[in-house]
Amino acid sequence: MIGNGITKWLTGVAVGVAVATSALAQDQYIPILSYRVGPYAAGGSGFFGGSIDYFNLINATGGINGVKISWEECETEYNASRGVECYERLKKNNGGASLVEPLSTGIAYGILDRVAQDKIAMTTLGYGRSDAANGQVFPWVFPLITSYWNQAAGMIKYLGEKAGGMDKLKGKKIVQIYHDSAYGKEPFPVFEAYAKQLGFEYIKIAVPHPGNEQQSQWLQIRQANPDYVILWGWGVMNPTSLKAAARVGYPREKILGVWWAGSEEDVIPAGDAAKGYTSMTFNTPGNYPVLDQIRQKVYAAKKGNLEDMSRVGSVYHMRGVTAAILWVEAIRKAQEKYGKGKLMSAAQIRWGFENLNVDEARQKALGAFGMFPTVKTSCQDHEGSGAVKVQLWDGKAWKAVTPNWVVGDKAMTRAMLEKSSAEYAAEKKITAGCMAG
Amino acid sequence: MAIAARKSGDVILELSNISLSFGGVKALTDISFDVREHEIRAIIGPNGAGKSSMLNVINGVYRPQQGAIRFHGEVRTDMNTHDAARYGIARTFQNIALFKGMSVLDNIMTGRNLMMKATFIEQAIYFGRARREEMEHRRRVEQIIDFLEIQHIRKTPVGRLPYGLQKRVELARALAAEPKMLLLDEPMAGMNVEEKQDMCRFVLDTNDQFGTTIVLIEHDMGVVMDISDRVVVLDYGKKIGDGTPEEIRANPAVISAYLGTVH
Amino acid sequence: MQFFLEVLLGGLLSGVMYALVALGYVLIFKASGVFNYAQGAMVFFAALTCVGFSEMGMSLWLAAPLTMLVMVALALATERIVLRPLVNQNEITLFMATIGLTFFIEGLAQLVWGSQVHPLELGIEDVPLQWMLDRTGIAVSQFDLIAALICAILVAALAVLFSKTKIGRALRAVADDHQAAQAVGIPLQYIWAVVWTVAGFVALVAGLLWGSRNGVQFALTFVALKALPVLILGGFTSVPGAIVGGLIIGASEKLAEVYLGPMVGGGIEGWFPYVLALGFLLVRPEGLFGEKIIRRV
Amino acid sequence: MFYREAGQFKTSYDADSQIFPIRQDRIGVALMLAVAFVVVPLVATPYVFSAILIPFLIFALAALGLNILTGYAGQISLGTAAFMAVGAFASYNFVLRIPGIPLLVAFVLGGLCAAAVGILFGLPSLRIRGFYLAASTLATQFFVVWCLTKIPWLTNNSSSGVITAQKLEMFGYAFESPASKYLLVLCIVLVLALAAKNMVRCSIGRSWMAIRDMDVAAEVIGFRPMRTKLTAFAISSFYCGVAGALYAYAYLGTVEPEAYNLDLSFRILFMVMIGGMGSILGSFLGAAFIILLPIFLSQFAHGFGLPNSIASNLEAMVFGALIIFFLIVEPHGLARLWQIGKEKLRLWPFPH
Repeated sequence: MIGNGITKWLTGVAVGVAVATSALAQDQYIPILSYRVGPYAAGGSGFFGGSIDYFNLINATGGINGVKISWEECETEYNASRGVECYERLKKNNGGASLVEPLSTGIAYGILDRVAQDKIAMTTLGYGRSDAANGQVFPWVFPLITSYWNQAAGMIKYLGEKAGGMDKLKGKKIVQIYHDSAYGKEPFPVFEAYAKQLGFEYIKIAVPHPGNEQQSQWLQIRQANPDYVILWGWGVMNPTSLKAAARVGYPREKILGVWWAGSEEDVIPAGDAAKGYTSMTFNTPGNYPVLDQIRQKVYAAKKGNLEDMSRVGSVYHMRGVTAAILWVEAIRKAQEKYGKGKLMSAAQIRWGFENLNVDEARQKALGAFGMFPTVKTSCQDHEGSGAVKVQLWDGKAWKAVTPNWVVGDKAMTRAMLEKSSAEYAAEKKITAGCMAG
Repeated sequence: MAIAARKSGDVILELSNISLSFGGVKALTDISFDVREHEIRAIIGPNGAGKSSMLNVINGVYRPQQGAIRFHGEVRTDMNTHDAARYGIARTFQNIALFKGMSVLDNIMTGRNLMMKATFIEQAIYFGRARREEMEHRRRVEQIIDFLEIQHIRKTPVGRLPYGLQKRVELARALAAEPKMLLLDEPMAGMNVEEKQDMCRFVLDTNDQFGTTIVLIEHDMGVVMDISDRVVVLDYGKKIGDGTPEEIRANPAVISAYLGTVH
Repeated sequence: MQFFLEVLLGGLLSGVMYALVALGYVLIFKASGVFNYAQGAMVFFAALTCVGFSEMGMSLWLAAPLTMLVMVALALATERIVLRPLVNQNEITLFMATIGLTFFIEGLAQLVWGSQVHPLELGIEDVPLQWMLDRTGIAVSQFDLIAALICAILVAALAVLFSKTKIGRALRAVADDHQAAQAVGIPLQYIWAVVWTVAGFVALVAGLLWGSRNGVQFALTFVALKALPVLILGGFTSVPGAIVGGLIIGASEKLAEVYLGPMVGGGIEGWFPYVLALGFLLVRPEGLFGEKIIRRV
Repeated sequence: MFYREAGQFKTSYDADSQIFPIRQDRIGVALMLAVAFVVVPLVATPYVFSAILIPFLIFALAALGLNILTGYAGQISLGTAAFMAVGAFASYNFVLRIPGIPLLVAFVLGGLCAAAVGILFGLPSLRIRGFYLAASTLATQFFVVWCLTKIPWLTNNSSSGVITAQKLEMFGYAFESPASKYLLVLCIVLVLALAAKNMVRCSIGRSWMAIRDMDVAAEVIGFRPMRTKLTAFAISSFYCGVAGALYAYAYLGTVEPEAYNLDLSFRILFMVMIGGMGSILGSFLGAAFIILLPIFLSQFAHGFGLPNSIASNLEAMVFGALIIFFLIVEPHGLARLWQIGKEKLRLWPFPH
C-alpha cells in the first residue's frame, strides 16, 4: 500500500506515459476537469479514471469509426474559480473541446453561461439544475440519465412499493436529512408535492457543512421515529450519518440515500454501521463485459488510470465509464449524421447528445447491458431517462435491490421543470426553442 | 539655563483628592494639586510612585475611583482620552508610543486629526476640502518639523529611527495638536547628555513660544530643578511634597524618600 | 426530560471530542505563540499514516508507534525548516507559515497514501450502551464514553507533563517569556520541537478517534472548524479551558440545534458555536481561563 | 541608470504629496495603464481575459478590501467571502426588484449592504483582539452563508438557492465579450483602488494605521477607536461587496451561496499576506501570485508528464512550500520586495 502513488508514477515514467496528454489535431479532444486532491478526491479520481479508462479502451479498439479520442486533464480541486480557469484553458486546445463534464455543481454553474457562448455541450450526470433537462431553454446542458427531481420521485416510488403500495404511504413519516446547501434543498419541491399528494408527513432536518458531527440531528430523528429516512448527503456527511444512526440505534435498512451517498467511499468509512443501508444509483452494480474489456485491454497494457485495479467497477468508476459511453455514443450519433470517421465539431456533438438513443440492443453491443438505464434524448428532454435503481450495501459490496428500473411520477416533475425553466428563461430573457441540427 | 521668573497664569487644572486602584492595589491615594497656565509643572518620585498613573488620570486613560478633576474650572472627572484630546491635552509616553508602521511625517500629521473635517468620501476623491486640509495641515506640520529640527527624516518610517529621534518625533506629534497642556512622561529617559540638552531646549522653547502649559515626569533631578516652575513629589501613591524646586530641595520628607533610592 | 438529557449527554461527549482537537492548538500556542493552522492537517496526516501502516499488514499496536515516529520527524522538520528561520517574526507571519505547512502536509499525505477513504477499526463498537438504554431509555454511545475516557487520561498526562517534569517547567517558562527563558539557558528550539511532537501525538490520538468515528479521509481536516469556537471560549492558552470550552460548546450547540434549530430552519450548528463564543467574549474578552489583559501605557 | 530622482525638486507640498512623487514612477504607471487599457485588449486571448485577468482584478479588489481592514486597520478577518456574498446577492436583488435600476447603482447598493453587515459584525472588534477576533469573524462567514441558504426570498425562491446574475448591461451597452467585461472590471477596480490610495494617505488612513500600530496612543491623540474600526470594517466590506458582485456578474454568472465559502475567504487572506499587509500594490501582487502560481504549477507539472494524481498533490505541496519560502525571505510580502528593489535601483550603481 505504501507509496502506491509514487510507484505508479515511477512505472508511469518508465513506460513513458505521455500517451495520456498527447493530443493530435485529428483526434476528438475532450477536456477533463478533474479533482484528485482535496476532500472529494476519492470520487473525482474514480469518476475521471473511469472515463479515461473507457477512452483508452475505445482508442485500443480502433476509435470511434477510426477517430481516436484525446484528452487533457486539469486539476480543479472542486473549486469553482479554478474550474472555470481549467475550462477556459482547455476549451480551445487541440482544435477545440468536444464537450465538457465538471462533476461539480459549483463549476457547472460557473461555466453554464460560457458553454452556451462557446457552443460546447456540457453534461451534468446526476447533478446540477434539474430544470436544465428542458433543452429549449438550456440547449447546451445535458443532465443525462436522471436529475435530482426524478431521483426524488423515484425514491418515493420505491418507498411506496416497499410499503406495499403508494397509498400505504399515507400517515407514514419520512425524514429527509440533508446537506445544508443548494444541493440539499434541490428535492424539496418534489417531496413536498408528494407529501401533499400521498398524505405522508415530511420532516426536513439540516446538517451544516461539512457534516462531520450529527449527534443532534440523529437524536432528533430517533425522537421523531420516522418510517424512513432519506439521506441527501455529500462527502464526509454520509458515513457520519450512518455511524450516527448506529449510535442512536436507528436501523440502516430504513435509510435510503441519494446517489452521492451511494458509493464505496460513502459506506466503507462507516464500517459495519453501513450494513443494510440502501441508496439510489443510476448504475446497476455488478460486472459487465465492457469492464472486463477495460481490465484486459487497458489495465493489462499498463494504461489503466486507477492506481488500484480492484477499483474498476466501483460505483464512481462505473459512473465515469457510463459518462464516457454516453459521450462516445453522442459522437457516434453525430458521425452518423455528419460523416462517419470524421472529426466532429462541438455543435455537431451537441446534436448527437440531443438525439441519443442508447437502447437495450445498443447496450448489449457495448457490453453494458443493464449497466445504466436506456437513454433516449430529444430537444424537449435532455435527460433521456429519469430511471433509477436502488442498491444495498451488504458490508462488502453494493447489490441491486430492485430488479427493474424505478421511475417516479415523471409528469409531475416535468411540470415542475417546465415552470422552473420558464422562470429562468424570463429572468435571462431567453426565447425558448429547439436548436436546428 | 534656568529661567527664573516666568509668567504663570491662573490655575487651569485642579486635581482634588484623587484615588485610583487596580483590583485592590492602590496606585494613587488622595492626591490633590493644581497646574497653572503657562507653567512647567514636574511630577517626581521613586519608581512605582504612581507618576505615570497620575498622567493617565489627567488625560482620561484611567478614571479615578474618587476625587475630582477640574479643567478650566469645569469638572471633567468623567472624561475619556478623546475628550481630553479635545480639551487640548496632548502627551508623550514613557515607552515610546509612536505608530511604527508610518513615516515621521504621517505620525506628526496624526496629531492634527481633530482639526480635520473632511468626510471619508471627500478623502477618497481627494478633491476640494480634503486636499485643501491636507495641504494646510502639512504646512503647519512642516513648521513643527523645522522647530524640532527633524527635516532630514520626514519620510523615514519611525521604526528605523534611533531612540532619541523617536522621542523627538513623539514630541512633535503631541505639539502638532497645538495643545493647551502638554503631558510629558520621562521625555529624557535613556538619552545622553547632548540629547538631553536638546530636549530641554525644545521643552523650554515650546513653553516660551507657544505658551503651552507643561506637566512633566522626569527622573533627572538636575533637569527637573532647572526647568520646572513647581514640583509635585509622589511616593507609594501619596503626595509627599509640592512647591518650587527650592522648597522641594529642602523638604525633609522628600529627602528621606529619595535617600538610598537611585533615580 | 429524558430526551433533553440524551441531547445534553451526547453534546457533552461530542464536546470532549472537540476538546481533543483543540488541545493540539493550545499546546503549540502556549509554548510558541503560534496559532497552528496546520493542526487539522496533522490530524488527517497522522490518521492516514496510521491506517496506511496497518493496511500494510501491521497491527494497530505497531502502526501507532510507527506513526508517532513519523510525527516526531514532522515536528523536528517543522521546527528546523519553518519555525527556526521565522523566530522573532510577528504572530501573523507565523500563522501564515502554518497555512503553507497545511498545504504541504495535505499534499504529502495524499501523495504518499493516495486519495482513497479508509475505515478504521479500533475495536470499540459504536453502539448505544445497552444497560443504559434498558434502564433509562437514554442512548449514549459506548464509543463516545471510551473516547472521553481516553481524552481524560490524555489531559491528565499532559497536566503531569506540564507541572511535574523538568521539560514541563521549561515549557512553562518559555510560555511566559521567550526571551527570559532563553536568557536562563532554556534552549528554545528544543522546547518547540518537544511541543510540536506532543501536539503531533495529540493529533494522532484525535485522528484515530475521529477517524474511527467518520472514516479516515480528507474531511478529517475539517474537525479544526469544530475546535476553533472551543479555543475562543476556553482561551488559546489554557488546557482546562479547552476541556471546559469543549463541553460547553458541545452541549450548547446540540441543545441549540435540537430546540432552536427547528424554529429557524435548522442547520445552525455551523455558526451557533461561533456566535456563542463571540457573545461570551464580549463579556470576557480574555476567554474562560485566559489571563486578564491589562492594557499598559 | 534611468531611475533617478536627482533634479526633481518639489516646490509645493501638493507636489510632494502625490501618489507617485518620482517622475519615473509616474511614467511607469502611465505606461502600465496604457498597456492595461490599450495593449492588453488588443493582444490578449479570451482565455487570458476570462480565466486570468478578470478573476485577477476581482480578487485584487477583494484583497484590497481585506487589506484595508487587516493591513491598514490591523483587524484580521476570516469572513471576507461572506461580505462578498452579501454584495453579490444584494446586487442581484436590487436588479431583480427595482426594474430599470442601473447595474452600477446596484453594485454600489450591494456594496453598501455589505458595508452595513460589516459594521454589524465589526462591533465585536471593539472588545476583542487578535486571533480571538479572527476566529470570531468565522461567525460572519458561516452565518451569512447560512442565511443565504435559508431565506428563499434572497434567492428569488429558486428551488435550490442558486442565483443567476442578470445580463451585464450598462449605458445601453451589453458587456458580453471577455474583453469588454475585462475593461469594465478594470475601470471599477482602478477607480476603487485610487479611492483607497487616497484614503490611506489622508486622515482616515492615518487613523486606521494609528489604531493598528498603537491603539492607546491613537486614542490619546483623539482618534475614536469605535469610529475608526467601524469605518475600516464598513469600507473594507464595501470593497469586498463590490468584488463579490463582480465575481457573480462578470465572472461566474450563476452562483450558489457555497461559492462564497470559507476557502474563498482564506484565499483572499493569502493574497493580502503574500502581497503585503498595508500596501495597495501588495493586494494586486498577492492576487496575481495566488492566481497565477497554481496555474503555472499545474502546467509545469503536467509538462513533465506526471500522472494527474501525483501532479496535483505535488502542486499543493509546492504551493505550501513556496508560501513558507516567501515568508522566510520577506515576511512583509511581495510589495516590500518590490520597494527594496526600487530603493536599490535608486542608488545603483553606488549603494553606499
